This record gives sequence, structure tokens and C-alpha cells, in this order.
Amino acid sequence: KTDEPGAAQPPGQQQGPVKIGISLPLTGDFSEPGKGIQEGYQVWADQVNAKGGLLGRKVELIFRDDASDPNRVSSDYESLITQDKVNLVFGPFSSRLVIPAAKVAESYGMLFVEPAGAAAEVFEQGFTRLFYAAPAIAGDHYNYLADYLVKLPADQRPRTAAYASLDDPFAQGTAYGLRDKLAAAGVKTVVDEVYPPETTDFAPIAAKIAAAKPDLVVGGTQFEDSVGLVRALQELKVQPRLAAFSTGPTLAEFPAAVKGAAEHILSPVGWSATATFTGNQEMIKRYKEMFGGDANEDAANGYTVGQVVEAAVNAVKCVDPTKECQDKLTQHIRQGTFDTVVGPLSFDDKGRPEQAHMIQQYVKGKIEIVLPEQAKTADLVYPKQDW
Amino acid sequence: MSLLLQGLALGALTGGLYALLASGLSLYFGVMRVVMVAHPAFLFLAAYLTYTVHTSLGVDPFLALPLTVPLFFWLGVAVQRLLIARLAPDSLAMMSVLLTFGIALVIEGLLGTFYTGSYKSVSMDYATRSLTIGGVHLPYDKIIAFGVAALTLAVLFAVLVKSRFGQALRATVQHREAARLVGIRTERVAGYGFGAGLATAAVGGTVLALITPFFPASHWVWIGKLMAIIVVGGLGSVIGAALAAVLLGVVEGVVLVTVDATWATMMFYVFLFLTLLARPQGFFGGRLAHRF
Amino acid sequence: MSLRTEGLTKSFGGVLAVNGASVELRDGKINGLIGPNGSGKTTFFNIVTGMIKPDSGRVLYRDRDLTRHSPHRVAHAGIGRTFQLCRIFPRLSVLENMLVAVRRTRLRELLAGLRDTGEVERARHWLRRMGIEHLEDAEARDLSYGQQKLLELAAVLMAEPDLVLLDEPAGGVNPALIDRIIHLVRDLNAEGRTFLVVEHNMDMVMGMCDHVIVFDRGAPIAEGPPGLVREDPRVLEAYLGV
Amino acid sequence: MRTVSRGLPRLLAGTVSRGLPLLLAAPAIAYPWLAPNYYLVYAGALTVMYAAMATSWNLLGGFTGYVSLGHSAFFGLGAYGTGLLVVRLHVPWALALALSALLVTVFAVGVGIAAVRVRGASFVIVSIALVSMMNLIVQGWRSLTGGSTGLQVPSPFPGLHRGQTHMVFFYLFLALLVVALLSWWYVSRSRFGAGLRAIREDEDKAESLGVPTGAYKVAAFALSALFVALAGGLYALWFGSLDPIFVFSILIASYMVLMSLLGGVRHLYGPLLGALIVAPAGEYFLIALGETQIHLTATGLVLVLVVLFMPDGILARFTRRRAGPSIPDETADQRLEGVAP
Amino acid sequence: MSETVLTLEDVVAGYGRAAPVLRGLSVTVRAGEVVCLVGPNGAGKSTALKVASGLLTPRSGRVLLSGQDVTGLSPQRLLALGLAHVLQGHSVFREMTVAENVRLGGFTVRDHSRLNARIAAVKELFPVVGERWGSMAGLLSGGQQKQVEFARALMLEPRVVLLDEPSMGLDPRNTQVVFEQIDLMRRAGVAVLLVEQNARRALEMADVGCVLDLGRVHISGVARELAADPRLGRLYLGGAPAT
Ligand SMILES: Nc1ncnc2c1ncn2[C@@H]1O[C@H](COP(=O)(O)OP(=O)(O)OP(=O)(O)O)[C@@H](O)[C@H]1O
Ligand SMILES: Nc1ncnc2c1ncn2[C@@H]1O[C@H](COP(=O)(O)OP(=O)(O)OP(=O)(O)O)[C@@H](O)[C@H]1O
Ligand SMILES: [Mg+2]
Ligand SMILES: [Mg+2]
Repeated sequence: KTDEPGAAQPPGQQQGPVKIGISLPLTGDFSEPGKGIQEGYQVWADQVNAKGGLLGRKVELIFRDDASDPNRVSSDYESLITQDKVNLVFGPFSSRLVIPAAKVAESYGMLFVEPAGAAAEVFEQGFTRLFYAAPAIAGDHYNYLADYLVKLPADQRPRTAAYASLDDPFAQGTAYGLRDKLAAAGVKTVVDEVYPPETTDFAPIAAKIAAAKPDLVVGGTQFEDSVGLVRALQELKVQPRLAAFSTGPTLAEFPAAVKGAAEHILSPVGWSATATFTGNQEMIKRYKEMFGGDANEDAANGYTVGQVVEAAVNAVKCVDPTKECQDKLTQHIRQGTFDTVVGPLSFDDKGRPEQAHMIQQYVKGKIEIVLPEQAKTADLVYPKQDW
Repeated sequence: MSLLLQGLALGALTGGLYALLASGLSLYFGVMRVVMVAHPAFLFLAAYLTYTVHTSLGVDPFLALPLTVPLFFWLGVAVQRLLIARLAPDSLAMMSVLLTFGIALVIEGLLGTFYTGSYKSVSMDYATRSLTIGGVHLPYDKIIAFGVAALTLAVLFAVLVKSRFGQALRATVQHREAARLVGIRTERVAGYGFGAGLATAAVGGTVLALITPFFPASHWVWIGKLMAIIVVGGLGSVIGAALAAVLLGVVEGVVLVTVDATWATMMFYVFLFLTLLARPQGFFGGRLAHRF
Repeated sequence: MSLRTEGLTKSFGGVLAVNGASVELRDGKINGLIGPNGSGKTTFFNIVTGMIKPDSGRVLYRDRDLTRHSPHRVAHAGIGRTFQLCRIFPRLSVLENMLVAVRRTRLRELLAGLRDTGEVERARHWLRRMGIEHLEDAEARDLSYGQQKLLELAAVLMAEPDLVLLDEPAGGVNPALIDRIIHLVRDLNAEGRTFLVVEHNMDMVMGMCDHVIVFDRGAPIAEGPPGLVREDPRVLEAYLGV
Repeated sequence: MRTVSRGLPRLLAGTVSRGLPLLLAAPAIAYPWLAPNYYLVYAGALTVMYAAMATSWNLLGGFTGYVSLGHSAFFGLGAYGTGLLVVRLHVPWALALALSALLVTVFAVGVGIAAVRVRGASFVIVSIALVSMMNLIVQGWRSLTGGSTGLQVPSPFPGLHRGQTHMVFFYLFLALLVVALLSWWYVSRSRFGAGLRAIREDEDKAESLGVPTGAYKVAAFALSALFVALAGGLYALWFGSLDPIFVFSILIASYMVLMSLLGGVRHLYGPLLGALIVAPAGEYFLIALGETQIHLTATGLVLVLVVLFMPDGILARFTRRRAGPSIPDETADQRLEGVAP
Repeated sequence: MSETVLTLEDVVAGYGRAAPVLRGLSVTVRAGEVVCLVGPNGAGKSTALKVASGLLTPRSGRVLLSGQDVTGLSPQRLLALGLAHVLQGHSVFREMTVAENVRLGGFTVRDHSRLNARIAAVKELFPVVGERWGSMAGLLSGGQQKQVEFARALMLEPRVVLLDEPSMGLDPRNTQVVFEQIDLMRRAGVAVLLVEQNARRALEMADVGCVLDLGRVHISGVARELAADPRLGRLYLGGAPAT
């Protein structure tokens, strides 16, 4: 077979464009973030090509749609690697899709840098070529908030907390990261609810939370359920002193969807439009030119992957699908630190990033970064106003 | 205790909504022997249209109804006349499942293409407040949903049972040739019947848009639940479906506040299988046993 | 004693369809069952063949209690039946229609290839007797109504029943074919099969049956040889009218 | 005098059908060696897997006419059963595969007893519910199954590289397909098969002819579940990642139905033919139209068109029965011979 | 001779793309006359009635109602012109009550008092209709359903009636009632086209008999004479009547 591991690469492979294979959920459940990441990748490729390409060769992105289906994602990478003979692969979106995709890349000996597989389990599969190019894995998203709350004077610190999370490794991972840290610090968990993805009615969950009257409400959510929960909590007149939801509030549709209730809601965020990290402002500008709107976190994550791989390629001076080259790239990424739009990134031996997410809050209707100290654009408002 | 009451109240209100959503399904089956897997897809089509009307004109979502209800009615007539009517009568129930499954995919694909895969929602101020009676909160949006459901069901019931049209519709389904021979325009009647079912989807979709965010694939979640409801109620019995809907809504609500969401959803299927074992024809349907 | 029922009762809602029917068939004879519309004849059949469970009463066949047995077990016991409106398997070929009937249920027999056993020969034999052997490859729905009636009867006979229940065999059948059915039933009876025939065609009943039972309101009101029954005032009043 | 000889599914009758298995087998066996790259081997294995599942589905659907949209439940259970036995109890993979298929079959008997109590549309609904239910259970029972995180199953052939694994599984699925085809053929020519077909046509009538319909239906249900579970188990071993949402998906089951319908449910090779068309077409739609959800619309349209215009499948087109109902005993003139006008 | 009410002229008709069932059938029915079609199963008798009532559009040939060409008109239109058709086999609306079934017979009638008068009349003719007024029609026995169907057709007072084996499954008493009704209709000047397998009985009361075979009328004539023809009797009417 032409794609037998170790088979000689056809000579054409050494010249011509650098082909990068990517499968993304462009349709299906994850299509919205999938699209964002695709745009991030495209902005990166556009900028690299404007600078003359990778090692002097043009970059060409080959996208496949996996329809958010793990079967498809494998077959996409399979065909990208063996049929299209790409030089590099970039990761897809969602922890659920990253694991099967990484398996394929791993078995063909390809480096696998990914923008969106944050769940702890991703890093426990024994992958040797996987890196998550974002500041922190799911369990660490709320680290700054946990620190902040634990350090509050005892009389101000929330005493009870309610957790409601979607049954999804990423969403649940974020909420449980916070839960474990707060529980260790003595904040009592009064509700710990996990609901399946098909849940549409959040009022009864809110009723449970209402009955427990917690100081803190944490949602391990994606968009739909974060909106559902906020509305239900409002209807049942639950007024916690602080409310935090993952993912949902970082999307542009959120404030409109929950009407006025967005005020003072917290959310972990890996990227900020106002930050001045390497390439961030250029990325935002180019994004606007290419796609018209404002860049979001997903686009930034895609862009980050490009930045990390670009740095590695430039450092080791090769970009072949061969084992030696991919090994060298992997080696380099494992050891180096990389300046990206989400800040400097470095990875542990399992490919986990070692930084933390920032915490954003809606203050006077605007998204502000409130934690950590060094990056903040506004002060954290606590307790929050009633919704 | 108050938690239980709260669960009960919410469950009953949600049950009302389920009744509305399931009524169309029951109608297609009861009077037309058609299993309409695409009903939830049409619900969300209506929800998207409501969304468009709401966002582009800035009006209350219920004001979309004068537009969507007739539209869906005629859409239903078209679906029946152009597609369903072509199926062979002896395998109608089965083939209609597959046909409407295909329609559901078509709708989902089109919604995804035109509205993208992202979530949309319609939020009104009144949809975030609630009425509090004795410590039990009754959200206004759910009260409204319940009211609309009750009203729609009443109208539907009156049309089906009391009117000449209802009689003609049932006769058409039961023996088409005989119906033509007593002077019923069977094609037209069958088309209108299907239209009426889809018209309930228009109403249901608007209510749904008001109370939950949605995206093109949302309809899958509803298929299982609504199907369970109409089987428990007795396939084809509109009243049975309504009662089963409220029952299952209450059970779901109570289980949600006492156990968890997985078990609450599971209740639908537990009841479904219990029904099969105890009374395969459903609790309200099947008045007509097999004749040999 | 072939079939005996004791006090069979079945009511549907308020309607007493069968009301304490105790019936005894003449073994080896052609028994007729007549009665006005709605007198419970079909329901009686349905109870005997296990398709409806009676409210009370017993069904005894060769001194075995068959009450509440499922239809296939009744069939295995040796009772075959036809339906008031002819029922065949429309999209199976005539031959396949014949091969459905099962009398024995050992797994090996169920799984053996049909064409390797003597079954096909038996099926052809019965088709020949009905005079429709030339149609064995046709789909059953392509047969004319009369041919379907014959096929239904042939399929029932494949299971080698000792007692055959016929529900209106002449209903909707053209007169020439009725003659043929009468001859067939007579021949089969001569081979030792017992028949119970529900029929409204008096010519057929009178010309064919050895013994006639008259139902009214779910229970027998008279029985005897056709000639006598015909004169019975109760029968005249309840059934023959005029 | 046999003037009317028509398309009854007498599968071994013609020489064509006798030669057909060989004709099909040769290219199938050679395929992995002919395929220019491993992706095509992978795609081939996937197609054969679907063919095997559709053929298994047809053991129930084709014979009895009970349309199950719930067979992905057995696929998923087979997959999870095998995976859990391997991962949690360290059972050797082949044994795990067999054990889990057996367990699923037992389970299917239980479910079947409840499910086949209802006919037609209700059965379809129940089967849909079965999938949702299994999805909820597997997703909710996190401690056992890993819940939404999924289950990672180690490869049974760690020594082989990925492409070789595809080849091995291609043949494993091919073997399964052959077994499924043989079973279908075997059943179709037996008295059991005749009984099942009779159930499809008229259940009460079949019962009155002595067919224990309940037992037959449950047996067909379980048999068909057995093969689908085996396919699921192989899939788990091959693919290595299980995610409840995607293995318990109505779409997988609906593919089985679509393939069988398209090819023709009354024919041995119908589902196989359907799979050979639908699986590659699915790939094509995704690649050609993948940027939007229009490919869903395309799939839906195909389903609608098949149901409307080819409800009996492609193969039925070729074995079309001669039109013209009602076969007279003799012509009117024969009858009237000698009768005065 | 009274006026011809219904005429089928060289009708060729069939189902789907299959070979035609009727191959040039011609039949004429006059007011106050009963025409009886007999013939083997599958001869096309029911098909002929379906063409006459508009359920089936003929491939060629014409259907005339009182001289007016009504070929291809819908059953609704023909009903309005005074034509009623009782189908063969069971055609009650099974999941509706007897009451609803009978009332639907008068679906096109808006005049309530007229409807109620008719209902009272049919209840009298068929006591079971009154007794089981509220029951689901599909639950009645075969013969009872047949009576409901006949009652339904009597709700309108038509000028032309097509009856497809009205006595099938009826007990002798009810058969008698049906034949009496047919006779009454004839006296009232209604044109009746009757299909019967109870052929001797039907031919006895009919005015004209037609033997239909393979989609064509092969023999027609005065009904009583046909019934008496011995050769014809053996072929189509079965063995000699048992008295
Ligand atoms: N499933 C049922 N539910 C309710 N009533 C029923 C049911 N089956 C039969 N009946 C009633 O029971 C009575 C007897 O019916 P059955 O069919 O046994 O009569 P039959 O003697 O066969 O009459 P026919 O000669 O008209 O066929 C009828 O009054 C009928 O309405
Ligand atoms: N709806 C239909 N579709 C296709 N073929 C049909 C249909 N109805 C009848 N036929 C066929 O047309 C032919 C004539 O049928 P028709 O019902 O007119 O016969 P008939 O003379 O009324 O017979 P019977 O005495 O059995 O009622 C038969 O061969 C029949 O199989
Ligand atoms: Mg009867
Ligand atoms: Mg007829």
C-alpha cells in the first residue's frame, strides 16, 4: 500500500504546499464552535501565507466535516492521512471527538495539537503526541475563581453551593473542578445535579436549587442549558450571591437569550479580546476583515493551534508526515514554551497545558475580565445583583 | 414537602404542553393511521419561523400565529396530498414512519442550512416571571403554555368530535370508498385533517420557542417522549394522549425533584413498557378489539 | 366424542354474544351451525379456537380441556378453521400459503428445508384435490375470490385437522363453486373428518349436513337432523322467519 | 401445466443465484488487497459492517414485517458489552465478543416478549423508545460505562499497525456478513421462515394455522439482535472509542432500514445491495455537501423517494411479478361451449 | 317501456396498469326495473358497479344517467344526481357508532326533519340498527354490519341503486327483508342494478338477467327464463334448487 507506515513518501510530498488535514464538526450538535475553530485556522493560514508560508511553502488547509459524529471523525483523519497524505493534522472540536481522532493520529505517528479537548479523560489515554493548545484543562477552568472565593474573609465566603451540570465530559469537568476545590475549603455542596443532554425543562432542577437556597450556583453548562437554567432560576426566584456558568455566557447570543439576567454572571474564559498577547490584536483585526464579525474564543483556540505548530516547524525545520519529522516536532513542543494569543503555553508530559483560564463577568452589560488580578479590566462584583 | 408540591405543579403545567405537542401526533394516527415522526421537526420549524417573525418585526411571538397556523395548515394539506396519499394503504402505518422520518431529516437539514447550527431563542419579559401561590412558583410562560394547550385541544376536540368535518374525516379513514359513496370529498377531507394536525404543530412550536432555546437537531429529543405519550394514552386517542401527557408530565416533575433528570426521562419509557405488558392497546385506546 | 362445550359464556360490554352454550358435536359427521345474524356463531368459533377467552365455561376436545389455550395450541390439537371473510396470505405464493400450517413443532422440523421434506408433495396433493394445482406459483392475491376460498380450505387441511370449522364457506361464492365445495366437504367427511359449518345458505345446509344445531341469542335452541330442525317451530320463529 | 411461474423468492432456484455467491465472494475477498490505500480498506470494512447489520435487521424486518428503528440498541449493547468485558474484567476479546452477544440475545428475548405484543406502528414507536432508553441507561450509569466520557477499548491486535487492523476487521465483518446471509437463507427455506412470512401477511390467520406466532416473533427478534450485537462487539474492538450518544443512535438503525428497503426486504441480497449503495453514497454526500447540513436533506430525500417509488426495493424491480390479478379457471368461451347464446 | 335511467356503453375498465377487467360491457337499466348481474367470482360484476357510481373511471366507453353523459364524474356528483351504491363486503365505518354510520348516509342532506324521518324508517326495517344504535359498528356481527350498510344506503331516496351482493352473510329473514326492500324500490320507480350470488333467488325477482363472464355480458334476457335454462343453470347457477 502507498500508505504503509514507513513507505517512502512520493517526492512531490517534499515540495508543493504544506497540506494540513482537519476534521471539524461543521454540522450537527457542535457545529457552532466547529465553525469558529475553522475560522481561527483560516485566519492563521492566511497570515502565515502572507508571511511567505511554512519553511517557504504555502499552507493549504483541507477541511472535512465530521457532523459531530465520532465515527466520521476517525474516518476523516484516516482518509486525510492515508489518502490525501497531509503533512500535518490539526485537532477537531470537543473532547468527545478528540479522543477517537487522536487515536488515528497516534497510530499513524502524527503530531496532534488540538484546540478543544479539555476533559481530563483526554489526557489519560496514553497519547504521546497530543497537546491541548489552550490555557487549562476543564478541571482547572475555575481555578482563579476558586482561589478568590477561598481567600475571602470567612463571613463573606459563600457557605453553600449548588452545582448543576450537563452530562458531558467537558461541561461536567469544569463544574466539578470548582466543586472539589470549594468542598475542600469547606463550602457545603447542597445540590449536585447532572442532567442528560436531551433535557429541555430546567424548572424542576431550579426547584431543587430553590429549595436548598444556596449562596453560590454553578452550572457546568453549554449554551442551551445555561440559558434554560438562568431562566428557570429567575422564574423560581432563586437569588444566589454568585452565579457562574461555563461556555454559555461567553457566546454572543447569551445576553439576548436571558434578557436582563446576564448581569454579574461569571464564566471562565481562555481568551480575551482585549489582551495584548502575541498576535492577538493582529488576529482580531484579520478576523474582522475576513469574516466581518468579532473573533470569539473558539476562533482564538484554532489560531493558537496554528501558532504552536508554526513555532515548532520553524524551530525543527521540517514539515513531513514522516516519523522522524513528526517525532522531532513532538519533542520540541513537549519541551518548549510558546507565545500565543492566549498567552504563553507549555505542556506537561501528557500534553496538558499548565496555565489557567481567566474569569469573565457581565458588568453593566459588558463582558469584563475580573480575574486574575494581572489581566483584569474590571473588579469582580460580589454579591451579584438580583435577576 | 413544598419541593414535592413545586415538582407536582411544574409537572402538571409541563404535562399540559406535552398534551398539546402530542395531540397532533394522536390526530394523525387516530384518524389517519399515519405515524408522523416528523411532527417534532415541524414543531421546531414553527419555532424558527416564530423566531424570524419575532426578531425581524420585533413583535410578540404569539403574533406569529396568524401567519404560521394557516401556513402549516396548507403545508399539511400539501404533505398529505402529495406524499402520504401515495403510500399503499396496506402498509400505510409502517411506510409512513419511514416517509416522515425522511421528511424530518429534510427539515433538519434545511433548518441547519438557513439558520446555521447554533441555538436560537425567543425571550419575552413575561417569560421570566412567575406567580407564587403558597410558596409554589408557577412560571408565567408555563401557565401561558398550559392555557394555549388547553384552548387548542378544546378547539381540536370540538372540530373532530362535533363537527361534520370531523365525522367526514373519520369516515374517510375507515373506509374511503364508502365515504366517497355517501358524498364525502375524501381527498380534500384527508388533506384538511393532516393540515389540522400540522396547525397544532404551529401553535406548539410557538409555545416551545417561548420556553426553550432550540437548534435544528432539537427535534430528536422530543420524538421518543411524544411517542411514549401517545402509546401510553392509546394510539389514536386524542383524549387518551392528553391524559397520558399530563400524567407523565407530573411523574416527570416529581421524579426530577426527588431523584434526577436521567430517571425522570426514563419514566417515559418505563411507563411505555409497563403499558405494553399490562395493556398493549394503551390505556384509553383500542376500544376496537380485533375481529376475526 | 370430538368437541364438547359446557356453558360457554362471553359478553362484550353489555352484549351477551354467547350465553351458556353447551354443544356436542357428532363425531365423524358434518355438523351445521345456523342462527340469525348476531346470534353468536362466529364468537363461538372464536372461543373454541382460542382467539377469544370466554368469561366462563369449558371447551373439551377428545376429553382434553382446551379452554383458554392459545390458537396455535388449539390448531395443534387438531382443530382447523376458516374465516367468515376469506383470509389467505396475499403476498405469498399459493404453495407457500400451504406450507405455513404446522402440526408438529420440533425444532429440527421447523428448521429443515421445506423442499427437502415430503411437505411439498402433501401440499400439491391438497391443491390437486381443490383443483388449483396449476396455480401453485401464483401469488395468492392474484387468485379469484373463489380460488382463494379453495386455497384457504386447502391450507387448513395441510395441518391434517380432525375437526374443521367452516365459517360461511358459501358466502360470496358463485353457485357453481358452492356445489364443488359441498362435494369436497362430503369427500373429506367420508375420510373421517368431522365438520362444523356455519352457513346461511339453507340449500347448502339442508343438502350437506347430517346434524344441525340452531343458535339463538348465544345458545343452542334446537338440534337434530336437517329435515326435523327445519320444521321445528322455534327455529321457524327465530331463524327462518316468514 | 405450469403456465404461471413467477418471482417467488425461491432463492436457490435459478442458476444465477447459485453462481451469485461465488461471483460476489471473489472480489469481496480480494478487495483489501486491491484497495490502493488503507482508507479505502477502512471504508470497505465499514460498508461490510453495515451490510452485515442490514442483513441481520432483515431477519426480523424482511420476514415478519416488523420495522424496528431500535436495532441500534443491540448494536450499542453489543459494543458496550464487549468493551466492558474486555476493559473491566479483562476477558479475552473473542470470548468477550461471544459472551456479550449472548447476553444481548437474552436481553432481546426479554424485550421482544414485551415489544412484539404490539404490531405495526406501535412496534416502531417501542423500538425507538428502546434506543433512547439504552442511551439514557448507559449514559447515566457512569461508574460502569464511563457515561458521557465514553469507553476506550484497547485494540485486540496491538502488534498490528492501524492499516493491518482494518484488513483484519474487514475479514471479520465479512465473515459475519456471510453468517448472516446464510442464516437468512437457511431460515427463508425452512418452515420457520414460512411461518415468519405468514406473520407478516396475517398474524391471526397464521396463529389459527398452528404457528406459535409469539414464539416465532421473539425468536426472529432475538436472532436478528444476536447478529447486530456481534457487529457492535466487533465495532467496539475495531474502533476502540464508544460514545453512548453515537452508538445508541436512531440514525444507525435507520440506515439499516434504509439499506434493506432500498435493496429489497424480500430478497437475500437486498440489504447487501442497499448497503453497497447507501454507505458509499453517505460518504459522498458528506464530502460533496458537507459544508452545510444539506447532506441530511439529501439523505432524507432519498428515503422519501425510496418509500414513495420503490417500497419493494431495487431487486423487486428485476423480479417483478407479471401484472394482472385474478386467474380465471377457464375462459368464458370454454365455459359457454355448448350453451345456447 | 319506461325511460332508461342508467346505461353502460362499451365500457372498458381495469385497475392500475393491469389488463382490463371489463372488456366492452354494456348494460341498461330502466326506471322501475331490477337488472340482475350474475356470473363467476372475478367476472367483473363489482367493477361494473364501481364504474357506474364513479369510483372507477373507465378507460373507454360511456356511462349515461338519464341520457346525460356522466363518465368520469365523481361519486359525490353522481350521488347528487340520485345514484346510490352499496359496496360488496364490509364497508361500515368500523370505529364509528351505528348512529354515526346511519347519519353519514345522509351526509349531503341538511334538512334535519327529513333525516330523522328516514332514520325512524330504517330503524323499523332493521330492528338491530335501533337496538345497537350506540355501539361501535365494527363490533357488530358480519350480518349485522351488512344491515347497517343497507340502512345507510336507504337514508337518501335515490333514483338509481347499485347493490353489490346485499344478501351476503344475511340470515334468511334479513335476506327476505332486503329483497322486499328491492321490490318496494322497484315499485316506487327506482332503477336497481343488482349483483347477487344467490342467483336463483335474485333472478326470480329480477326483471332482466345478465350473465357476466370475463368482463362481458355473454347472455342476457328475461330473468325468469334465464333461471330456468338448465345448461346455463349448471354452469352459473349451481345445482338445481332444493325445495
Ligand atoms: N369484539 C366484540 N365486541 C363487542 N361486541 C361483539 C364483539 N364480537 C361480537 N360482538 C357481538 O356479539 C354478537 C354475536 O356476534 P357474532 O359475530 O358471534 O354473530 P354471528 O352469529 O357470527 O352473526 P353473523 O351471522 O351475522 O355472522 C353480536 O351482537 C355482536 O355485535
Ligand atoms: N382494487 C383492485 N385492484 C386490482 N384489481 C382488482 C381490484 N378490485 C378487483 N380487482 C380484480 O378485478 C377483477 C374483477 O373483480 P370484481 O370484484 O369486479 O369481480 P366480481 O365479479 O365482483 O367477483 P365476486 O363475485 O368475487 O365479487 C378480479 O380479477 C379482481 O382480482
Ligand atoms: Mg358470523
Ligand atoms: Mg364482487
